[in-house]
Amino acid sequence: MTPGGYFFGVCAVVAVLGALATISARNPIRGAMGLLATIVGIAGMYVQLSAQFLAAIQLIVYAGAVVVLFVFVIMLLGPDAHGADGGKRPGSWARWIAAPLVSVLLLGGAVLLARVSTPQRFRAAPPGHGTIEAVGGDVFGRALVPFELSTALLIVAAVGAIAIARSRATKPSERPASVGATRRLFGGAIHPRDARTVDDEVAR
Amino acid sequence: MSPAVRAVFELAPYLAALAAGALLPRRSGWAERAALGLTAALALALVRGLWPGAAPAPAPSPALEWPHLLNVIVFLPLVGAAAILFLPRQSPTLLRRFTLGILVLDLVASLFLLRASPERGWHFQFIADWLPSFGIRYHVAIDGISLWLVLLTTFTTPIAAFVSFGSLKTRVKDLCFSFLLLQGGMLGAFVALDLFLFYVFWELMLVPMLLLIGVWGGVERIKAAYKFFLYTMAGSVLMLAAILYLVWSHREVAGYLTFDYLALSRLVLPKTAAWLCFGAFLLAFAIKVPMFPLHTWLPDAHVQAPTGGSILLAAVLLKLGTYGYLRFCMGMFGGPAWGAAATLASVAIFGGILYGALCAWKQDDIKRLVAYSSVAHLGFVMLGLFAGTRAGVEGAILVMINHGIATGALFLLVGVIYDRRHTRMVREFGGLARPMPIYTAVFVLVTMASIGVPGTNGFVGEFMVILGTFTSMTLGSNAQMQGVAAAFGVILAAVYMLSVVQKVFFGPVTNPKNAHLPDLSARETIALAPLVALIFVLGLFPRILTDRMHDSVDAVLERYREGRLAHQELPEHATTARLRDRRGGPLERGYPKSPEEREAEAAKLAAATAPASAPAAQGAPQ
Amino acid sequence: MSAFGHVLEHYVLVATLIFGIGCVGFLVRRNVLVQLMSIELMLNAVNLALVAYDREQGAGSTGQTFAFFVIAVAAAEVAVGLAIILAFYRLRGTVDGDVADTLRH
Amino acid sequence: MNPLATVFPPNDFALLAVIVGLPLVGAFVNGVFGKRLGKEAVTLMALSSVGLSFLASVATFVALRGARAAEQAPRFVWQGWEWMRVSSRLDGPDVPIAFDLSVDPLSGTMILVITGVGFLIHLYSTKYMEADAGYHRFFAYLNLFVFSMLVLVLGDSLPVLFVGWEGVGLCSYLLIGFWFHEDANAAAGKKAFIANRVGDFGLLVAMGLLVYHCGALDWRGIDAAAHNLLVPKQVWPIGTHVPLASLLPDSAAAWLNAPRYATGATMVGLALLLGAAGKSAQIPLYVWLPDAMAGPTPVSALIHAATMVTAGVYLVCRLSGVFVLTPAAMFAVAFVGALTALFAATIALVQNDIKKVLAYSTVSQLGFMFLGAGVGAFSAGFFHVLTHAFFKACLFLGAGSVIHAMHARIHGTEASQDMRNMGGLRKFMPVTFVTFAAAWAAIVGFPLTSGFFSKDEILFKAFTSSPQAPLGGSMMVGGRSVELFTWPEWAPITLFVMGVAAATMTAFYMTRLIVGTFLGDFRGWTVVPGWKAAHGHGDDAHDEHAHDEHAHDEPGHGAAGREGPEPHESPWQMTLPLVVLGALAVVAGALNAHALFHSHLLDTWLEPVFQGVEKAIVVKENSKALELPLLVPGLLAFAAGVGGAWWAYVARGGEPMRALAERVPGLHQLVYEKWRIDELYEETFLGAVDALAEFAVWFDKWVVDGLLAKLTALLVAGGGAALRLAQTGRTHAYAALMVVGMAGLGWFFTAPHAQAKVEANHDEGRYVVSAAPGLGYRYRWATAEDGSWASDEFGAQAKVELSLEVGTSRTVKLAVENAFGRVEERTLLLERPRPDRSGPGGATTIEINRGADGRLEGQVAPRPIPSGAFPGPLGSALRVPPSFPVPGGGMPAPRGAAPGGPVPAPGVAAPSPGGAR
Repeated sequence: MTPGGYFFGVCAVVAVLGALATISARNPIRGAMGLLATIVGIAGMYVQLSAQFLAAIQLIVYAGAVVVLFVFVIMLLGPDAHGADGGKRPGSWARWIAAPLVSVLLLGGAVLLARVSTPQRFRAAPPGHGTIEAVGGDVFGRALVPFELSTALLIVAAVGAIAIARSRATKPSERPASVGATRRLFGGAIHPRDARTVDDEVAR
Repeated sequence: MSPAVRAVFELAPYLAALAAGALLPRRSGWAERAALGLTAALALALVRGLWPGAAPAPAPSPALEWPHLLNVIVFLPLVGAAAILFLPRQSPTLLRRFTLGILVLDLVASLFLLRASPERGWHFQFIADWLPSFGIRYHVAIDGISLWLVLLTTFTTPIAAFVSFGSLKTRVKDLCFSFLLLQGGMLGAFVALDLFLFYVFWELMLVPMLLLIGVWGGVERIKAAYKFFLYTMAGSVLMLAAILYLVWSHREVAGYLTFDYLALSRLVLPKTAAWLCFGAFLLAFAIKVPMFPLHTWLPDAHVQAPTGGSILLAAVLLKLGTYGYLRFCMGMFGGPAWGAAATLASVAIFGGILYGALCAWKQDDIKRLVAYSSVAHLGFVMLGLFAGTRAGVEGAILVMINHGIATGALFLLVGVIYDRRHTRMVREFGGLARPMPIYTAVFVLVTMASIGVPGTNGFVGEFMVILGTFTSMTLGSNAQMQGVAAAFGVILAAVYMLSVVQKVFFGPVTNPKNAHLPDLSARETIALAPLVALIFVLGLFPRILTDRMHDSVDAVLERYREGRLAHQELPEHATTARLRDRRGGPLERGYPKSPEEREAEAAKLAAATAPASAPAAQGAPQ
Repeated sequence: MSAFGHVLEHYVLVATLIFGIGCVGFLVRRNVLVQLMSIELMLNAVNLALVAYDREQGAGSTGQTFAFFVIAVAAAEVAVGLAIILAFYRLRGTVDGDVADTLRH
Repeated sequence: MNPLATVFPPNDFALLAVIVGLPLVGAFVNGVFGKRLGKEAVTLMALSSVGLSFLASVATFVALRGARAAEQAPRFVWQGWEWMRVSSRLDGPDVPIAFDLSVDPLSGTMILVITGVGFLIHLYSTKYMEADAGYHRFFAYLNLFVFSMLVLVLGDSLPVLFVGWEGVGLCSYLLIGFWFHEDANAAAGKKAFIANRVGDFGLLVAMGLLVYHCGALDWRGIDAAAHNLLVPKQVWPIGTHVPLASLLPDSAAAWLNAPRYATGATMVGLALLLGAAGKSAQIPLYVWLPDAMAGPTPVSALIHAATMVTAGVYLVCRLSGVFVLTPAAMFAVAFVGALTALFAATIALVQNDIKKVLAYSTVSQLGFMFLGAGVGAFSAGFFHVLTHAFFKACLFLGAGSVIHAMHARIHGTEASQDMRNMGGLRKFMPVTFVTFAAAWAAIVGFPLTSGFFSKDEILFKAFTSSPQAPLGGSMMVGGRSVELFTWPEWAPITLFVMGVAAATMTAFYMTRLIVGTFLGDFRGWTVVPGWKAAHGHGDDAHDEHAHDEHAHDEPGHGAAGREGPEPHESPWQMTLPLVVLGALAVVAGALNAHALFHSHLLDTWLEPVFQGVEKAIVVKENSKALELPLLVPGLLAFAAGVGGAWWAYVARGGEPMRALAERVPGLHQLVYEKWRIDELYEETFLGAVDALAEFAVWFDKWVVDGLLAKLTALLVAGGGAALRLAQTGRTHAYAALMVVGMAGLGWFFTAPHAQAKVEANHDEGRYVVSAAPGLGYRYRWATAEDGSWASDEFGAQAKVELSLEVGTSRTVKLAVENAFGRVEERTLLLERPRPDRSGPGGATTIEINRGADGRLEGQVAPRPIPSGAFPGPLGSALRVPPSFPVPGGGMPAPRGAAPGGPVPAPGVAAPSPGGAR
């Protein structure tokens, strides 16, 4: 086994265990920590796949910002603010059908992959593949437009987050009363001006 | 004789008609007298103009027929409908005058259609590409048959509108809009020769009718409007599926997409496909006719519809079903139509004529009674079409037009007493002959037309249909039996009409409210006069209609026979559709060009005009 | 198994596994926060697959650019998601996903 | 040449249009402008129009005699306009139906009667209806009636006759229901119209059959094509056999299933009989005539005595050419006539209302006419029509003047017509009495009067002549001889006996009538000479309001209470017609007095109309000798009837009849209530139709509407409710559903799909079959002759090529295995058709034309169409192969060369063998 293999093994195990922890943890904080483990594991694999720039980005943006934000919100809501997960609720049938189905689906995909492709080693990566120059050139070269758009997206997301978090709840009763379409189409004089001209004999 | 004397001699009949019309109404009011006199003179002019024997109709070569006339007739009301939306809602009189103006203009324009020569072929034909990628073209034309149905529409709608303006006072703008849109939709459906265009107009008609019934109707108007809409929609959706299959098969066989009736009617589908498509078309038209099992929407729609809506629904909308069967079912599916003719004729007789009459007899609402009588009359029409003889088909078309006039007049008359008493229950009336003598006279006269007393127009059509059934080969061995059963319908017609006439008009005045009902008003008399005049004119001189119909009916019957032969010739297990040979001649004028032909033509055109620098003129209709 | 770690299929296999776990997590857990995290898991799994195939292709790094944008979008998505969860928590007092069924009426 | 012929040439005899036009103009003017013109103008208009029409008829009659004398065909025709065209059998030539009028000796006499008697009755009505508010309306209807009757008689074809036929029905509807404020009158009108309409149904069927068999509807055309009415057609059993016949004993079943044949002529004859019975009130459809007495009396006189009711006999005489071809129909006509004569006479014996007695007498006399026509003595039947018109009109008008007089004090319509309120009127109304007595003499058959001769003629002919089967009674039909109906021997004698019995009863009830009305003492009210209508009644203005029922108006004991003026004699306008008709009633016998004076005026006059018919009637050998002896039974009938009645009512004052009534009250009541035939009809026919209508309405509301509208609405609502359960509102549930969907999709991808394309080049016979690629697919082919697999495990070969000889075919098998190891197989049939030049059916239109580049092109390769087995939208039933076999098939490719189309279109499934045609 080559040293790369070992490294890949470790990262893979960390990532998978982290993912399992994320979804099975009772306490959301532990879930966030599981997420962090997965992200770090995947960052490791990036390095293995000679995608150094991405590994850095992954660690900085994902691990640094996203997981932190999660922890921040979890602490804001109080660590034990989990819903009553236990109780039987109508509609829970969906879960116990969907989950096995998903796993079967992915298993099928994996089997298909295994049967169809003939695995062979990576070829030698061209020099500078995955470095900041390559990816940067690509981002600011061909993918300039998506880049600008993503900046706009980020700004909108920020403003959106603020707007949602701050606004007061609207009471349901204020909703404008909607006149039934049938009543309006076939009902009496729909137009105020129309009522004025003639006696509204039909409007029963 | 000096020219002056000859002029006087020439004008004498019109002056006499004018005087008779003017003298007729007893009450004063010179406006009514003038109007009635004018109608009488106009009616006489129409009859003399159309008189078959008189001047031999000049056979205008196609060049003389202004190709855009049909576009004017169809799109004038549609454009008018659009224009109505911009007129102010508060001045109903302006709206009414504008609508009536457009409708009368349309009537005058449609009178020019009479210049078409009576021999077979498509007249006033106009073709323009609409969606070339799908082979859909704006292809309109008329022949002997659709000419009269267009005239029936343009003749009846102004009357219906004129009467409705008298009684419906709310939402006048929407009323005008609906009338104009309905007129445009109906005319378009009658003249369309491209199946897609036919389908568009077929659906367009439903919307204004839905409004007419839904907005100004009776108490349960919304339920009746929905029922009417859904019934027709269910049928037409099936028809659309059949159209698409036809177009697809045609493309498979001929290689190019076209929705044109001329091309698709050459298609001979394999056995099961032909029967299924025929079934789909038949269902769509049977709902519209309405034929026996699918007729229950008609009484509800009529009972809830306002007078104007009822007149149009009875006079024109039902005829689309029968016209559709004649043009599309018999035109495109000769084989299945021939095969199903005997059974369908029995359904038309026992389900339509006899069943309709029996139901009509027991109704206590006059409008429901007239609605069931429409089912009976249209049973005759369908019987005429199934009989497949020339007399049968011509009789069917005559019954279509005469039913339009007689039942239109009946609904108008029922509207008269509805406006006075706001009820249609027969038991509410009794002994109306005393307070309203003129109204009684007109009602009895129209009843005689509806029953089919010879001398009125009702008789001519039914007589030809019954004789057509007797000598029909399509109905095979039981033609005589069906002829006898159809003739029996004549008795039931007398039974239900006379029983309602007696309950409403004769006998002592039972209900005090009926004692002092005012007789016919000026508006109602003017609306009724042309219909009553036509009852007698068409009753005694049906040749006005049939002369221009002979050739076109022959053409349809020939195509029907060819379709049958081709269908029977097709080997049993054949799974491929085939195209019949093209016959050429006037009936194929305006046949859709396949793309190669079009390219070849464009190439030739370009070659011809290459030296001249002027841009290639847009070709005459492809 | 000398090529362990240097073969494309292994990476894709791991990515599938993580994606599966994320998907099951989203469907099974009722806690909205955990659902959001599961979505993050799925996104990361996709990124991994992208990068793995990019490595396989060798020339050009479109895969990685794509992954880069995915991360950017994921960040925006988390921000808005958490804001929604905050508002939802204030409105309903819980983070249980099943309470939010006003869509039904 | 007489002057008329010059003015009106025979083939364009416009005088007929004048005869018909005048009453129409009169009707229109009176109807529309009557109210404003006032009574005098209306009277003038009505009388002048019918009078001038009468003069024109006389002129026509003279012209006819002139033509007859000058050996020309006595037939004038006036061509109106072409009405419509009807198609004949087997898409034969069109049958034109035109509004043509024609007159010949038969209709010539009829128009004389119609306009003559019509004029007299118009004159009579001017006085009778004087006090009526609807005066102008009455004369409008009367004129319209005369117009319709003239059209009926003068029509040159059956449809024109039908116009008159229904026109007359319409006018009788309007006239019977003239006083429509009474519900009974309107109901009687409706009943008359519907009964006539049942008859019209018969006529319509007859016209249909005539068009089918003879392909013509005008008299000449029918006579010319009458021979093909003799084709017998199996009428019974309708289907192949009578259902449930097997339950009966086999002899009955055999009899039931035995095929029975009827000739076209019989069917037309029976339909015409139904029509005639409807109009002339014979057995099945006579019920409307007695109720029609609700109309004014002149109406009854004109319509229900003289003209309309004889239309049926006119129709039978006019179509005698058709009737003689079918002894069965003639037998029916004769027997219906005889039965009606007898049956109606029995009812007339006990009626008290004088108009009802006369009504049933009319039905009975019509029975005699039908009897005459039925046995083939058409001219005798027609002779009775003439004489009956005169004496029955006179009787009705006499009754009218009596009723008019009774209205002085008794206003109830029933009471004023009841015999028990009359009696002894001969003293007060001498003229009416004398004319009534003249008509009475004629109807009872007083020797030398017109009734005596005409009735006797019919009885004589009934005994001696009977129609004989045209083709000897049997015909070959499909190799089997079929016997047709022939007259039984017992027929003549029974008809004769029934006739004599009816004649006796006629004599009896007519004498009862005249005695009850005119002889004895007056029972109406105590006559006070110079009685002034002091209290309240005023002069009995005869408008319809004053029909209030006075307690003492009941019949029988009228005399006790009231006094009243002397019943006055009617004014001259009413008595003049009575005198004329009375005279005619007596004198008319001279026209055809066979027995005593051997004058055959009418026979010779009608000879051209019926000469074709004589030879079909067989006459007993010794008929010449029997002429005088057969007079005796007629005389005996007259004597017995009159003597009996005289004895019963005058000598014994009606005592024996009352005693008889007490002895059999049930029978008396039954006969008095017209054998309760109306109730029978009510229960059977009308009841059945009514029940059917009720069922139809229920069926329509609940079953048809129920199924189509309500049920579908229910289904849709139920479906909606069920689906609503799935909407839980929680995102999890939706996500779960989405996953289930994806799983389904996944399953689809795990299954392999063996699709294949064939590029067929029929000319060189090269076929390339290529399989559709798929993820991880591996293929296995079997192209060998014996169908064995080329290799036993799956390889990567996706395309295979083979070549075929002309006319041979090969099945190719393809198996596909995908990544999950699942396998799907597919077989394809490749066939190379023989290049087929002939192409069955129409030759393929292959135009040889010079293409753009000058090359000669015979055929055009069809456009390349994207192929691939297309499952077709409607499943396998409609599986249409994606492409079309290469030329040689019958597809007439659109004209014009397809410049350089690529490789001819590939095809998958084999084209149908032997070219696509």
